[in-house]
Amino acid sequence: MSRSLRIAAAGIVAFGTLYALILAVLNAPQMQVNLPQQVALNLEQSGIDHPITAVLLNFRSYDTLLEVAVLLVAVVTGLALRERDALTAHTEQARDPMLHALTRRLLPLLLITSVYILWSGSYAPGGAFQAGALVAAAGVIARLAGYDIASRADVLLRLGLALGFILFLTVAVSAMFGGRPFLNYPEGWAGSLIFLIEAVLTFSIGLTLISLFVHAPGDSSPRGGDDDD
Amino acid sequence: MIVFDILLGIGLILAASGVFLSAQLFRSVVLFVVFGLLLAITWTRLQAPDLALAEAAIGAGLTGVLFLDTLGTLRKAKHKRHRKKETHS
Amino acid sequence: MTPILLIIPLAFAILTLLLPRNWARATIIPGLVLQVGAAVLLCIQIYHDGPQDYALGDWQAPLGISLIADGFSVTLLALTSLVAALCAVYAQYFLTRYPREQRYFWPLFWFLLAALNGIWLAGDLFNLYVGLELLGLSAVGMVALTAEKTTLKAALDYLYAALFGSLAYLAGVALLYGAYGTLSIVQLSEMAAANPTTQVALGLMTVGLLLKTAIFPLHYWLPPAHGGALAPVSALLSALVVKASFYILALLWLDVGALAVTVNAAQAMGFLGAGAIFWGSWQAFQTRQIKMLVAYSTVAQLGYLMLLFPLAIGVSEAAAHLAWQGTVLHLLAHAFAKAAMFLAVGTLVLALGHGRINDFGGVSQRNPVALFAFGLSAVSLMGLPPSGGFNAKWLLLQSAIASGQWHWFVVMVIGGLLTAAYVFRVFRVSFVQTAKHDIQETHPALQFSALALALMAIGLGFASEIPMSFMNLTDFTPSPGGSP
Amino acid sequence: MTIDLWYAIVGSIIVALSVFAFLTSRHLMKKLLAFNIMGSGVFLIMVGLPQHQHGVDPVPQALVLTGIVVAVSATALALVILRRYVRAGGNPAP
Amino acid sequence: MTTLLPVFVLATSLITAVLIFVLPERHIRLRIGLNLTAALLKIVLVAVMVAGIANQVDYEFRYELLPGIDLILRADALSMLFAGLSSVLWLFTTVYAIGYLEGAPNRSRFFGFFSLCVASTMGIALAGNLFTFLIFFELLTLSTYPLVVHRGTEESLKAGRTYLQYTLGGGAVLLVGVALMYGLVDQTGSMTEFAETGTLAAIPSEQHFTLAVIFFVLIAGLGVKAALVPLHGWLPIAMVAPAPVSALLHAVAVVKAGAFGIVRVIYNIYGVEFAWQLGVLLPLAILASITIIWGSLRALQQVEVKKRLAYSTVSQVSYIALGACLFGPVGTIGGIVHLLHQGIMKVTLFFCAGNYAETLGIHKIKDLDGAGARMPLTSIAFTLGAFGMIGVPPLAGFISKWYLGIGALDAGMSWVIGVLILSSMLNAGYFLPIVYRLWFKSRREPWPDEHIPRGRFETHGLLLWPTVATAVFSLAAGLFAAHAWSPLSWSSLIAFREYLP
Repeated sequence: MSRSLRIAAAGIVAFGTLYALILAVLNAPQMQVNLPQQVALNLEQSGIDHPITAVLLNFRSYDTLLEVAVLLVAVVTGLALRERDALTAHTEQARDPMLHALTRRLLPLLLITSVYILWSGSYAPGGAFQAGALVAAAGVIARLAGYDIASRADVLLRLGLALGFILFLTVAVSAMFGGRPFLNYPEGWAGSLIFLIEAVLTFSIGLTLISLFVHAPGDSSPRGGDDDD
Repeated sequence: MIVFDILLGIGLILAASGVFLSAQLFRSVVLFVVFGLLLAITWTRLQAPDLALAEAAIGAGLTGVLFLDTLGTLRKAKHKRHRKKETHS
Repeated sequence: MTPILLIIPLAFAILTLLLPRNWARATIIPGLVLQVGAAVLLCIQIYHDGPQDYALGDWQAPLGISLIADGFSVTLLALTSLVAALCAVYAQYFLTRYPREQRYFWPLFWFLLAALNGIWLAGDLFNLYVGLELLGLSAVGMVALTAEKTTLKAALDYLYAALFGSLAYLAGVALLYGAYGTLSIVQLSEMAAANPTTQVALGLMTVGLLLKTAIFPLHYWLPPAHGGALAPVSALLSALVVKASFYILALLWLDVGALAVTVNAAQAMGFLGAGAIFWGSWQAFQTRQIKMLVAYSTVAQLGYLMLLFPLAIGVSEAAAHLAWQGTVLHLLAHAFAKAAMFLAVGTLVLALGHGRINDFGGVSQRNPVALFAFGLSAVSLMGLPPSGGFNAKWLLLQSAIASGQWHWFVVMVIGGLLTAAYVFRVFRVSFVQTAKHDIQETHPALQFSALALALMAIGLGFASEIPMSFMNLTDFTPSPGGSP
Repeated sequence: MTIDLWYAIVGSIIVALSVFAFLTSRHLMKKLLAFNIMGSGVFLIMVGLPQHQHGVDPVPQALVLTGIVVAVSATALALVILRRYVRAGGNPAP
Repeated sequence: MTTLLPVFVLATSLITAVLIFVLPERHIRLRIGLNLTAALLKIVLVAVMVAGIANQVDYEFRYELLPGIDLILRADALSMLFAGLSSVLWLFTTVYAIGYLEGAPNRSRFFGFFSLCVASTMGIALAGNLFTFLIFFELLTLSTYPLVVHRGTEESLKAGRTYLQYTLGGGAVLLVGVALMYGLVDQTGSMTEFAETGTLAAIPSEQHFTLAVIFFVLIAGLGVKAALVPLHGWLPIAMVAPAPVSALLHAVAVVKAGAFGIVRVIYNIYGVEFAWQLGVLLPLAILASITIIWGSLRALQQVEVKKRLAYSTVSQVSYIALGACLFGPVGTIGGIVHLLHQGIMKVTLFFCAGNYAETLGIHKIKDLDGAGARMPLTSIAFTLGAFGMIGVPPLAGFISKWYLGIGALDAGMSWVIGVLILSSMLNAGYFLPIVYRLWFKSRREPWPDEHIPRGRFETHGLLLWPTVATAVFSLAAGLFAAHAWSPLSWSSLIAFREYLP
């Protein structure tokens, strides 16, 4: 297809999308279900004060479980596509002494912030994903500064990646042994269990994002660990 | 504050267009990060601080870094290909 | 009972990820047995007690997420576990030549299974989105495993199509939530009315899902991905993964949005299907590589699924019922037959060391079982009796007659002949006696797992009663007609 | 018009723009950027449209949070494959 | 027992097929034993059922395949005629094939598909409704393709492609016809069962046009296999197959399946009386007559033995269709009995052609000079078959033609007599020169390619005895036509039951 034809076709599609979306947005009928109200009514029972965390880790925790699985799938594929013989260009300790020095001060700060965000998630904005992202940011900066983490000890790495998911799944399944439905939390334990899950998830998510960054193929990637255990 | 919202919305649209229209990938990525930051502000306007936090950390921050890092790899690969071509010719 | 089918694959995904290689291998068979057993138990339970609603975490539907196990979904669950089990047996022997890929194949395999089971059971539109993403990413991961240049490109194209498709789907979900305030499928199917928002939402979701199902003309990504992946991966993708997005599509058109879809739109879907049948068959007829032939065959066969919409929307209840039954049978028969075909072809390619159809001479002496499996699955694909494919085609033809839609009748009859045209290319060459190359022996398990799947496709011709009796337990009966 | 509806419309425009960009750009990275921005547009609609009707709604916000994480996983995966593809000699802008 | 007997008949060859596929190539004796045991067992089972049918026992097996649509295997008088023919000829052809393929590669595959082919033929014979018939009809296509391309040469692959184009196309047309029948006429599935007098007469007259259209769609589908002109193109080309395949394909399985289907549709679906009223029989009779003449004319032009026989088949099979179109019991008897007579005679002729080719390397008619002296038994068999085809009394072919002629007069279609006479003259025109060459010309140059030297017999015993046996059968069918168990008596029984109100 010639380029101008392609642009014309894309333009038509885009205008169609725009028209349809605007039409749909402006003509949305009056909602018949008021979900936020139901969230508010059940908030107390969920064991979490912050409604979004309650939705994420209690009301719709199944979504979150699968979402963590999505992260795991991404990182498993990332690990599978590591290059094992590409010797790293990363031989020098830290290319930039400035960065190195900065990192030493920034890292603890980032980690502390992430812990705070994680903890605040139970009553205010924040939670595992944001905290995990901060952990990842810390990891990425450390990596750029030349600290080599998450590239050795493959078993441990994989365990770390999966730890959050394992804990989540275990808690979810253990409910069934007590005769309660999958993904239910025991009475009165919801808050603390959710916090525990979030804490471990933060670690795993952070590690996942770091691994995806560190093990990405390319010149800057370190030597991959062995696939063999 | 309605003016601010209109400006913010237009800013979002402009940033997005910038990402697409820019000829250089590097500039696209930078504009993408800018777009993410604007979006983070938008989320606070929509009373979604969680999303603002997540967008800033993940959407703009982490994704941006991933893109930048990849850009570096692509450049190196390109150089290498060019060099190969030169030695061959 | 219901969530067991999610827990098993998720747990085994973790096990195979963490355990040392030999241990991980040892867990496969027990996992498959558990999985098939659980699926069968659930089938029996549904058969006795009727459709079930499972509120996850004890939160009822609009607030929480519920799993819905009805006749259709348990049929698909059983199909998934059967096909996956045989593909896994095959993969165990096939992957001995790919030690590196094997390490990561198994976790991805189990995640893929979890995603499929999750989609069949989902009772929530957003949950379907997450399921689709899990499915798409694990499928892409499996395609990319061999890390060759061509497969990586195929994986990228596949990934982009999958991502774009699920975003379009998500946009539809956003609109539907904005219009009705709920994500529960049960609630939405009661509320959704024919208004612009619903129709735009359905349109967006349909485009996204058509892209993910690789319906002509959005099929461009499928042949390289399915044709380039490892044989067991191709089998899983063609047999099961594309069906997931079709399942959601059927759910949207015939259940959630039944009141908002129009007969014209349904006819348009049928034309896409007809295009898929003709174009896919033509490409399969042209290609030189056997795996590409099978992949294009998938493109063509998916077209038949699209005929559900014109045959079931805006027609009499009897005709719609026939169309439904025919489509479900076709889905099942195609899943068995196509998995068998990819596995058989994988074995042949392994034995010959190449996939050029014209150099297939002599293969019938050294790999008769694999060739026979290919033949049996081809019988079902062509819609020749006795096979599941024939029964499906028969029901669809009867539905077309009952609603007087002769154009679809013609399309189906011609489609069968086109299938024969490309399938017999392979047979033709396989009767040539002289082999141009060395032909290696292959492990019997490779040949026989393909044969088992092919026999299932044939056997479905005699056991169509079983899926049909389950279909009668499905919650959503076809609506007698959309708005004009 | 509430600001929620305004942002939903902005989201629609952004989605349309990204569709255009996704279809026209040849570079695989640019397509990926378009995917991310399109996601953001969808998220804006997802939060804006219901909040326009009944005020702050934690459910779509939670959904969007999930969506953001899924998007970043997908992006990371795409970049990994892309980088490996380029390393194998592939052209990122076919 | 009465329900399962039809299944057993089918299973004897189906299970044999599976076992042969599983059996490794090198177990030759075991395979031969298996083949012969199964063939004999099948004859015994069929004989039991024939006796039962004569005593009005019902053999029926039903299995619901789809809601409202059953797989029915049922034995009635007509099906036993076809089943009896197939099972007897299977035995002879198997023996012949064992001799013919001695030492050839891929025998396991050959005999596997051979058995499958017979199983499909049995299924066609025993099919109790149109749907079941369709299933086995398609199965027959699939199981014969590997036999046609068995040799794997470029020529046979090409022939296989042509064969498929015709038969799969025909199958698709038949599918359309059957689907229309079920969808438009018969939603309950009871009218498409093969009832003894047909059940469609009860359909209101506004649907009669539809019925006529469906009739011709069905005939078009069946006509490909029955080699009705202009759908006969595959048959001469398929001659590249090994001789036993040609014998079985042409004498029994494929063409007869088509002819048998036409008989079924006319007698057991529409009912001959109703079909006559619809006015669909006359066009079919004309088409059959054209085929008879055209096939004979083309046979005259052929120089290869097998090709000439193939066109002869095109011509002869249409006698069956012609007989089915003649309204009246005598014509029916003529058509039905020819189903059997032509089968025995044509299989004899093909065996002979195979013997000449295998023993002396003769493919062309001109090389047959003096073969009668070298291979007397084969040549006698050939002569008997040829005279039978021409219709020389008291051979089997004469009986068929006699009844067809009387039937034509009964039905008031006296022009058919002219067709019969013309065709007989043409038959004589292409068979007599061969007979003349065999016996009255002497040989000067050596045989083209003598594989099997003269030993105790003129050729390999496994090739000779089946030939002699079928020749004796075709003689006996004519000589003892009045006997209670002769094909003629059996056909009279069928016709009697058909015309009984």
